[in-house]
Amino acid sequence: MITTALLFFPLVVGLLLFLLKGETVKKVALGASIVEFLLGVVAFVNFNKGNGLPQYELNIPWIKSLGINFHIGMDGISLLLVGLTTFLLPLIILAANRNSYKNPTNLYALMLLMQFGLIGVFTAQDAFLFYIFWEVALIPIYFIALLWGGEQKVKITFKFFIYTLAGSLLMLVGLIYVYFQTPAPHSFSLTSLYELELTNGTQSWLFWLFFFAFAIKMPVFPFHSWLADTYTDAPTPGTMLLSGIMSKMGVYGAIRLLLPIVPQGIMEWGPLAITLAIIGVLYASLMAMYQKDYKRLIAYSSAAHVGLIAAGVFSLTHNGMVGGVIQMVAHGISAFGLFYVVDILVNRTGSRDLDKLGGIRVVAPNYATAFLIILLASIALPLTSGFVGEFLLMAGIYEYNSWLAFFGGLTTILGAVYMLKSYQKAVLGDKTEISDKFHDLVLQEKIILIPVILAIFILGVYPKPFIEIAEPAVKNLFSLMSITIK
Amino acid sequence: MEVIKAIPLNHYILLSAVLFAIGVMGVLVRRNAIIIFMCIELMLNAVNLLMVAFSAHHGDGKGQVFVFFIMAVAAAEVAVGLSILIMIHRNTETTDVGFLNKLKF
Amino acid sequence: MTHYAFYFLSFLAILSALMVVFSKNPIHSVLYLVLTFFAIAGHYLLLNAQFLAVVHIVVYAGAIMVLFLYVLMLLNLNVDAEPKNKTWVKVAGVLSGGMLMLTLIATFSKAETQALVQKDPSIGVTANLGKILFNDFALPFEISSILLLSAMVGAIMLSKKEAKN
Amino acid sequence: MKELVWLVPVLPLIGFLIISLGKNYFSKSIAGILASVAVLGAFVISLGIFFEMNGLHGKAFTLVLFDWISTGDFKVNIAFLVDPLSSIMLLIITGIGFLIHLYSMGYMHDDEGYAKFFSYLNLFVFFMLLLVLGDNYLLMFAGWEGVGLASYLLIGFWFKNHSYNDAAKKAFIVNRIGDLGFVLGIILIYITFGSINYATVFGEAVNLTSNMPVITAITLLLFVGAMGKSAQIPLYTWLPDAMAGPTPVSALIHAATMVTAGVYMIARSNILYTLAPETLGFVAIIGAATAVFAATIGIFQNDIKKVLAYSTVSQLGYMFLALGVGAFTGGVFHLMTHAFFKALLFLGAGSVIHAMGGEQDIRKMGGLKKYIPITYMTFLIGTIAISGIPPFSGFFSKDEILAHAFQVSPLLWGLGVLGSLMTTFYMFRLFFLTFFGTFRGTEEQHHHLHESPKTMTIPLIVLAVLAALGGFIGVPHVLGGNHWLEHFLAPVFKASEVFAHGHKLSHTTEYVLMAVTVILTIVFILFARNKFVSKNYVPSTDDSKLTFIPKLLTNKYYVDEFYNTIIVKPLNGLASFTYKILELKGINLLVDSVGKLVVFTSSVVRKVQSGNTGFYILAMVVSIVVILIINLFNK
Amino acid sequence: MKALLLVSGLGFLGILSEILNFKKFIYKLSIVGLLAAIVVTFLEWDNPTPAYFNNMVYFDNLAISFIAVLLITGLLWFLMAESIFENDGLQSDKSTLVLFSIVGAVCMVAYNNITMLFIGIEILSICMYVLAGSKKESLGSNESAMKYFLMGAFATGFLLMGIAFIYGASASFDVMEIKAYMSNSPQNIELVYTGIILLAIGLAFKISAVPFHFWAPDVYEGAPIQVTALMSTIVKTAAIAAFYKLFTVSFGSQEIVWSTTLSYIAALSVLIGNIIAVFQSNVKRMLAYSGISHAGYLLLAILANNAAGGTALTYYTLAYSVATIAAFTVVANVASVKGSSDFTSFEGLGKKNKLITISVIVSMMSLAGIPPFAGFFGKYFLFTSYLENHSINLVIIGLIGSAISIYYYFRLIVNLFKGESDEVIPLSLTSKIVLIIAIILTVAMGIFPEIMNGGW
Repeated sequence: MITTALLFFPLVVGLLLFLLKGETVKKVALGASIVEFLLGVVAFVNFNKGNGLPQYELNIPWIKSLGINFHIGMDGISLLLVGLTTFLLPLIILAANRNSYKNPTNLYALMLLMQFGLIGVFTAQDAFLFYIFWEVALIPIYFIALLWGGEQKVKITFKFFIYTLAGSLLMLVGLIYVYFQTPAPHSFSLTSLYELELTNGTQSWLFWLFFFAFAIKMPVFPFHSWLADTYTDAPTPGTMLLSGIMSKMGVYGAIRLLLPIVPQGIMEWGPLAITLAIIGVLYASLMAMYQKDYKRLIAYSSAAHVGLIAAGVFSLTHNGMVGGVIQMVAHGISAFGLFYVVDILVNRTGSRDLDKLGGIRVVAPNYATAFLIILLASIALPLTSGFVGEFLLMAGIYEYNSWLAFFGGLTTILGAVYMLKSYQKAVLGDKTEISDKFHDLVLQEKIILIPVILAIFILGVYPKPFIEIAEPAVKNLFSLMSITIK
Repeated sequence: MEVIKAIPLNHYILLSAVLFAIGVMGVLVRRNAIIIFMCIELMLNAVNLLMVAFSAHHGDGKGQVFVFFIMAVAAAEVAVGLSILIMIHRNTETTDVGFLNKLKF
Repeated sequence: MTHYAFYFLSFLAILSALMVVFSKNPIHSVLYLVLTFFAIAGHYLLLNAQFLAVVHIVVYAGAIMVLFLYVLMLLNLNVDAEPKNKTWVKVAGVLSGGMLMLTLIATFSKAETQALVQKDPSIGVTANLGKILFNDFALPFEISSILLLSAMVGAIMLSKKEAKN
Repeated sequence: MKELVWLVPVLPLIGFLIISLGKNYFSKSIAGILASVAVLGAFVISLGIFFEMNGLHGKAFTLVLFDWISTGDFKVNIAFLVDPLSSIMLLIITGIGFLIHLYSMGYMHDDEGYAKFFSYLNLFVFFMLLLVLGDNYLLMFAGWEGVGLASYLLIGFWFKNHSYNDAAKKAFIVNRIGDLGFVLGIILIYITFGSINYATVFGEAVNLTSNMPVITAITLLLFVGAMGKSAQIPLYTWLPDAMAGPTPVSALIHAATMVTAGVYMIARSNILYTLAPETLGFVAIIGAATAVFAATIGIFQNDIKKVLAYSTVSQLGYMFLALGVGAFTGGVFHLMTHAFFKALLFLGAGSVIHAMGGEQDIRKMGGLKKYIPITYMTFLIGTIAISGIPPFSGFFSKDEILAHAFQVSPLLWGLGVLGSLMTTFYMFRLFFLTFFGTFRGTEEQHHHLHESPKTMTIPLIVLAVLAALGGFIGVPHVLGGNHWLEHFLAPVFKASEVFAHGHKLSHTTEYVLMAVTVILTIVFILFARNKFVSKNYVPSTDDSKLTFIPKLLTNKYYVDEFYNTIIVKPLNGLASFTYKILELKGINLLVDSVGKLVVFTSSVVRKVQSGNTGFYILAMVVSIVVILIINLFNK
Repeated sequence: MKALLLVSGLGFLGILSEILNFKKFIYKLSIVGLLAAIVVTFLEWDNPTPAYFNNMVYFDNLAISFIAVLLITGLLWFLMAESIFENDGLQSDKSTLVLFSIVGAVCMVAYNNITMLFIGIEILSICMYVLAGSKKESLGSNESAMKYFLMGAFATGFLLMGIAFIYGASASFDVMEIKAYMSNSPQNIELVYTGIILLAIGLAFKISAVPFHFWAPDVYEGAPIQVTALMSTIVKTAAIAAFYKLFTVSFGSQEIVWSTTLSYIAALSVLIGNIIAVFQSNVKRMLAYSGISHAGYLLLAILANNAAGGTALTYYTLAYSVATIAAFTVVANVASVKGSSDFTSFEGLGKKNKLITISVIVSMMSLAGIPPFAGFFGKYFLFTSYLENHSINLVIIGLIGSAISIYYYFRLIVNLFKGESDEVIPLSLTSKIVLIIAIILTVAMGIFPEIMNGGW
């Protein structure tokens, strides 16, 4: 029941928003997202932590003739990501408030629709439904990036859309194939797909069909070329949605579909996948080092982090998986935070160019502090949100292969290099012309940043509740995989 | 008329095939729309002949009835085709098919 | 005798068909086409389709070809004013037409070697045809009216001169 | 009292939170007092714990607060371990920390970031306490990185100056390099032992045999972490730069406490290291090399803080030498005495700088003895202590190290002595150049010269006392002492005793060694006095006149430049290559060209649609023929 | 059956209106009549005696669904095409022709005898030839009519040749009898083979599948926009329905004969249609090429050779028709203001024209096959029906085509948001109705894809 409410509430409000005009839109959108967050909290509180199976289920037939059900529900992993979505959206909406976007009605409506799609992806328990939501989530973000993007928006969003869609089409092929492998009457329900016993050869190529879709979405090297442009060019709310939540869809998809359906394929190709992920981590880190555009820098750093998550998940170790799930949440929060502080920067100074910024801490100490905290979370300082997940990920990867862990770990060094360098260039230093335009955080910005910072520390110091939620689901996942691994 | 026995059905098929192919050839080599129409008529007639031959072969009247419909269609087509031709001629003073190449790519 | 008739008519049909294609003057083409139609009508007669043969002459030679002639006259196309196709187009046309012919011939050369036997010589009789047409094929017959009607409406619509305003 | 151990880190944390969140709401002097009181409170509790621990004869005590990260078989608590080692570390951190807080109240009095400074100091103390109190490696690592952060913040305290920021950044990044090793080491411990709790790990380690590759790997990885944090070759370069921070910071973080975290960590993991003699050898070599190497650089430095910084690196090298030769107690002992005298020296240097109005170049000082007598006296004590003249504290600790080194290898001992002599030389060079001779600064500075306020001198005096007398807690048996410290720490190092082998030195040898060292030291002091006081030599400010070796040393062996050439520049080049060539010209182009290919194909293929009906029909006929032919053959 | 009669009657009324001078009402009359026909059609659902006139026509549920699709499309078309029934002496002619073409289409859908199929095709074709040329003074329209006619008639020749061969082999025109003949290992194998192939070619021409597609882009571009809309919806729906019935019912047992050929035709259609569409600058022409690619997708249903293919086809044709009509409605309205249907005409319209924007987004996404719009499910059903007993290769080509198609469909969407323009395109009431209905249908079909899956 609560899943249904969580799923459809943003849709309904989002559609209603199209009918509204003016200032009320912002208030309604914000109110709705807060209500949604409270729903998320309710789901969180009532969740049965001992159980790794989906809870709060709704299962009604949808397309009977093809064995497709409207089946939604949440296990621990879903719940955490849904929680992340509901947590971030009010903040994103609030963050968007300050910028005066033209046609705000549409923007807010699209954001809520985006939330609908994302929650759909995270709660779908039917593979077909999953695919539908997977695409549905793509549409609003495409339009957000297209309508409110920067100068190159048309080209960039186009590439983004086609690239990700091409990937998901491959996933569709894979899904249809496995659908036909289920015993008649065929079914798309995840449970029946999990029970499949596919031959090794089949799993071997099926792996790629799924992997491409998820690899592009995450993105994993070398499928990342859409990322930086899109992140940079999209309006900040869009970028936040993309990096904060949407980049998790790929990993989530891998966890939900790839691992349990083609475990043997992972056995075969996992080494390659994990190597690609690690290469991507280093590659993105290196590129981030070179960037002068702050948004682009964060975009690449985000890719590096997600790459590490992917590597952890593909390591098929308990720690890697749990770490991946926790890190998804943590990275979502810190990525949002980073893009937000940069947005403040751009908003006040009109520039994202690191060479032109500087001296901001002189006039805005609170801002600088908040920035630093979020930045530290992003480079995984212990006791902040980034550390718990990253350590578990590293542990998982190490269990898989120590060299990969070493190379993946280099990102913690490189991350510190580019993050601190950029922080120094943008925020530290003596007063400049740029900093004269700057003033310290205002109330609204504080309202956004305080929850983020609190979340960073809660996740860093007391991640137990979150781990407890994720763990049974992860265990369940492994048990599913061992059923299928012969 | 027992004598007709001597002619294999095959020959009818080949005859219509040849006539049909000649019609096709005509459509291909000529540029005058009217001649092309005529060649198409020729193709239809090849079909008619084949139909009648099969009809006779099967001892079944349906084939011949079908030929009636083909004739009706042919008549209708010719009427429409020629009126299109007239319309075009009125606008362009030509019946050259090669002239009609403004819509392309 | 019919034997010879068949081959003669076939020869005539093919020859005049070729002349339709290769005559330079459209009028000549029309006349050769009429000749072809007569040859085909002869075949119909050989196949015991007398009624059809008559209708064929009436419709094709009588109506359709007259219409062609009429349009030729109307548009004053009786002279050879057709622009020549490029040679390669002609060659290509002839070649592909020939290929089509060869393919069909190759397909059927071994197909039905048995002789054509008229199981029921009376099917071509008007009465029999009428029975089939108005029993089994009543609906197509009626629907044909729509075909002709729409052709009529269309022909009128296209060829009528607009009142210039 | 020990149940209150949680208060020890929490008090500074509270101090940090109150000051950082509320600094706009109360006057800045309150911030200083609050911070100092927080650390004082921690110190008082630490004292209580220490005495309790002393009474318990080393029985360890663990206070579990809550689950931190626990998933699957990986379980880590936020839990504090109180044992002799940590209790003594607590004392050093909170005690010296408090003195430095006190000192800072004077030193930083006029700084606009006064409150901020104290909040950072408190934050540092919190993390440092976390580091030593954690009952597992991960919590140690949390503190480890936390102190790195505090160090970053404090080095870059004057953030308007970009060279300071660079130094801060450098410190953090170099530390991160070490930290990667540390993290991997922790993970390997977890994989090997199934836990990263000290109790479990050490408990199981006792049953292992020596020389297992995995243990060697673990210890090496951990040592990489120590290299970074404790500024050993090759990761020492950040520490001299870290002097950019305010002087109390240098005293607290970059001399007394944080940089010794590596020593603490190895001492804590002594059992693992004992099991890996190869690593120990490596640690000893690195330590000795660092000790000598840094000392050579120290001889030619003219910045008062830089000299002390290199001396710190060098002294840290001693500590690692100690650990490497298995003298864990000696390492900790030296850690402690070094904390006293180096803090003293730094604070003294701070006092000098304070007096000189910010001037740090010793070539522009001279003759300060009469202007700032307290500083002079205390600085003298510190200098003597570091030089290892008995009975000052440095003598005992250094002697213990050298004795153990000799046990393992006379060569190591030789290196140790060489370093020690150089230390003596440059410390007295510093001392003489600063306090003797004539004043070489500007007139304005001359007018300004004044002794520091009480808040600054009291810590100096206290530390001077400690530096002078601190060595008596570890008087060796050979000198008739009973080495209280060794007994106190014995429970921590007990397990590794089992594996320690090697013969005890005879008393005669020890006496000889001591005598040789002390005599040589005094010779060097006299040499320095001769050169800098009698001959009044002042190093030239013109670097171009230097001959090869002094030039090399003045420029710190060009190590920074070397790293710049072989690491920083190639890395930046690689980044630029990755982005400009691989990404933009490679992957991006590849992906885009798929799209372009489609568009291009489209532009070509569409030409087929020529608009010519004849061609269309021809194409159709050809297609039909092809289809028919294919079917003809397919039948 | 009643719908067939009703629409024929409406057509006659059209002619009468010319004579009896009630031209003004014929437009509204046609709409009401079509509505009635839709109702009547649905009343015939689950017809216990589907065969009429000695098995000439057969109104089973599949046929009825297709007729419903045709009539709904026709109705929407009438609403969108209001402008061509204004200020023109030809409105009765046009309405007659359109209604008759629907009659032809219905014959093509409901035939049970190849005669009916042939006549239906011809009625539809002849009406289309004329309608394509109905903008008499426009050279484009002339050229379009001429090309369509020439090639259409030419293709009819092949179609007839095919029919003749099939008749020659089976001695029957009845779909069921041919089926019976085909399933009992037919003699005269050459006749059967060639007949089937030629029929396939003739019908492939009608649905404009590659390589028999050449007429489509030129004709679509030259014809009046409204007529293009009609051609790309009704003609395609009727032809593919006829194609499906003939090949799965009559020739279903001879799959081996036609499956390879049709597979290649389908694959080529998808690829070439999509690829050429990428480079188009005119929206009409782009939609023509997109129509070619959709012909390729539609062929999958025939290749599936099962009942699910039929179901999928009804769904797909409705989804496709509705989206296409919506697209053409927008194109027609924009072109009437801007004077051209080039992509550039659409620039900047996204700002002030909400309905147009939403329609374009929804229809293009539906055509591109992006969930949750109807087009996605259409494709999905086609693919699954095909995959039930075939390998995945063709589906992969289809998906590649889909990916390419996004490029040009989205180009239109993107164009709406390019540049700054405050221009407002006025929409007539009927256009608005069409667009709203189309949007609702497209979304509703996506959310409830089962609505088309009544059991038959």
